[in-house]
Amino acid sequence: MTRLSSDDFRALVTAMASAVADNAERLTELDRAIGDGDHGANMQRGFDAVAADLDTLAAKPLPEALKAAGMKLVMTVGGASGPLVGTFFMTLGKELPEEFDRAGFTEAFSKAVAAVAARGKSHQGQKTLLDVLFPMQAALEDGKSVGEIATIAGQAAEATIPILATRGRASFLGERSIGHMDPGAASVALLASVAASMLEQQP
Amino acid sequence: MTRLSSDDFRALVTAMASAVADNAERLTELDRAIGDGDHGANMQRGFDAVAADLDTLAAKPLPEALKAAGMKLVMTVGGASGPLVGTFFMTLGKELPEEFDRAGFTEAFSKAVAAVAARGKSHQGQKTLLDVLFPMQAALEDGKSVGEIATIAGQAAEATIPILATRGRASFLGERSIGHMDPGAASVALLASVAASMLEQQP
Amino acid sequence: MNVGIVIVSHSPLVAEGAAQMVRQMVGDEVPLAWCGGDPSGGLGTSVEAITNAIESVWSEAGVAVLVDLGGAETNSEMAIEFIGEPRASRIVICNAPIVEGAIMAATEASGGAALSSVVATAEELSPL
Amino acid sequence: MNVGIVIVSHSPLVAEGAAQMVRQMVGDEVPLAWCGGDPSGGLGTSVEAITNAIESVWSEAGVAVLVDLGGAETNSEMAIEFIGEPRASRIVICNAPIVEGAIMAATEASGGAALSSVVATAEELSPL
Ligand SMILES: Nc1ncnc2c1ncn2[C@@H]1O[C@H](COP(=O)(O)OP(=O)(O)O)[C@@H](O)[C@H]1O
Ligand SMILES: Nc1ncnc2c1ncn2[C@@H]1O[C@H](COP(=O)(O)OP(=O)(O)O)[C@@H](O)[C@H]1O
Ligand SMILES: [Mg+2]
Ligand SMILES: [Mg+2]
Ligand SMILES: [Mg+2]
Ligand SMILES: [Mg+2]
Repeated sequence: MTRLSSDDFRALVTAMASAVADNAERLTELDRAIGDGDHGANMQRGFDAVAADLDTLAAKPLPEALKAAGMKLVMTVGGASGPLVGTFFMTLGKELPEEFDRAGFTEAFSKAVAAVAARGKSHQGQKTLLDVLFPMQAALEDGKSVGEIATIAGQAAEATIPILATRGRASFLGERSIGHMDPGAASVALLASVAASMLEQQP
Repeated sequence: MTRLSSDDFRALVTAMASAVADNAERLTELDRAIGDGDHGANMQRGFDAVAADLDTLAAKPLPEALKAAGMKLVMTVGGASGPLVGTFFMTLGKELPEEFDRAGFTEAFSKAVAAVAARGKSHQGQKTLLDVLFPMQAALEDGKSVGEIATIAGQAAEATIPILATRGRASFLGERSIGHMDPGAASVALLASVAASMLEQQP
Repeated sequence: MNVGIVIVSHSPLVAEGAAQMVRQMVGDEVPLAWCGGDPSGGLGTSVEAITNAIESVWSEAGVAVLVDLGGAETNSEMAIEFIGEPRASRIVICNAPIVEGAIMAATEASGGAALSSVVATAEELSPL
Repeated sequence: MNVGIVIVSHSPLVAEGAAQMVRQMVGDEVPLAWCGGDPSGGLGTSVEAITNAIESVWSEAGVAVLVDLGGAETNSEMAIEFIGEPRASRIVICNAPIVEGAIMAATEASGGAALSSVVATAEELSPL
């Protein structure tokens, strides 16, 4: 059984927020190519808001903390990615018991991915962040290690490059969306790698 | 044969502009009921602009003067009525010889009405200014007197009250457009009555 | 009480301008609110602003919401979920162009029409 | 040279806001102009302003014009007639929603598409 302490939660959110800030320009650049060039700024606004609220959040039990963090993202990101990434964390919080084993986590993760797909009215293969979330879910179900899952997430983000976008703004570009990495996919892969390095350090 | 002198043209335009100004509030009120409440202001802006240019206009031969006046209306009215009323005068100028008899005027008038219908992609019975222009054309063709034609125009404007609008903004209201006079029809009837009183005073 | 109208654009200018056009057509007969811009004022939408806009025009007859691009729609869906039942099921996002749809919806609403026909009128709009 | 885009709204705010959304999507790759407001600044359109807007983005590839309500369309038709041939037949008023249509048209234009496919892309838009 795992139990993410309040300090773990703090460290995780802090690491995610600083990774997003460090990569904001790259994420925005990706969005400039096939969107409206604000994805990095959107994500940074959202994670900065979560980080700013950390004292309040970390005082809650993990499920509540995750829900509140997701809600904060929904309220602050401002782009299409806000309700999607926010819904992911909100659902994870709703589904995750305070103490969980791998099976419990995998189940909560799957429900969170399904909620994101429902929120976006989208599915795998449309050049969106779901093209990273679904492979991560499969890797979890396959019993892959935390490090392997992060690697798979990175590869899945790369694999969005040749996809023709059929959802979100990139779909406006038709064929011209091919050849660029989806910014939302890049964000999710980034968050996965942050989570992985944290969890790998755990005993 | 009739020949409208430069002074006649001046007097006609001046009388039209002041009639429009005097009736602007009434026209706007009609438009408030089934449109956006600017028709009087639109027409007034247009006729004020024509009147302001009167020295230049009156120096031209009648056909050119009419064309220029129509053009001015197109450029200044700002509402859907601008290109319609403007096209009427522009076409009249294009079709009317410097000297004309009743048959010549009737022909030019008919062409002007047809041009308005083409410009508005509209026809009689849709609760627009065409519901006054077409009856005026018929009265001209029937050999009615100038005074009779003005009366017919006034009656035609009244007759737009029960019509269901199917063109212009009033059509947005569906059934609720019934029971109100069309503002553009009221304007045309007003201009007809001004023209009639002028022409009746002619020898 | 007439159906309320909410205009949600990525651009505050579009939302405000569309609201002015609506007001010019229907006067004060329809509860009307608009919002636009992300939480830091750039182009985007804000769930909080949408929630406030909907609540400010709340009518027992319901509320029709007009949105522009995808993010505005998803954020409006979130706002409606947060508002929750029993009001949520009387708030409908129209599948209609934002400016033209707002004017048609408001015109219909000003006649006292039910939410379903307000929405249908906006959605009927073939592209123009 | 890419197809130019002109946005003609009754409201200067709508026109400007839509132009900002277009710029955010396509950067400077597309000649873009907007106008809105009647000759005295109220809600309406001005043939002169439309003519100037079209001329300011004139491109040999043509110009796609997005309009909102009836008067904007008729006034744009007048402006195109005044501009006259040979340019007039390469200026097309799209039968599309003003905001959504402008973004779709500009996105297509930014890829170097021909006028006909820029217009078709805007017009394809089912309501939303
Ligand atoms: N309907 C959708 N389903 C899933 N993901 C989506 C959807 N729409 C957008 N996205 C994701 O959101 C990302 C864009 O986010 P962002 O730039 O913040 O929002 P916006 O497009 O509103 O500017 C895309 O790269 C894509 O991964
Ligand atoms: N397509 C059309 N065909 C003929 N007349 C029209 C058309 N559209 C509008 N009108 C006329 O224009 C009048 C409204 O003019 P106005 O209020 O100045 O313009 P707007 O509707 O743009 O505010 C209507 O009363 C109607 O007579
Ligand atoms: Mg973006
Ligand atoms: Mg955006
Ligand atoms: Mg009007
Ligand atoms: Mg008007």
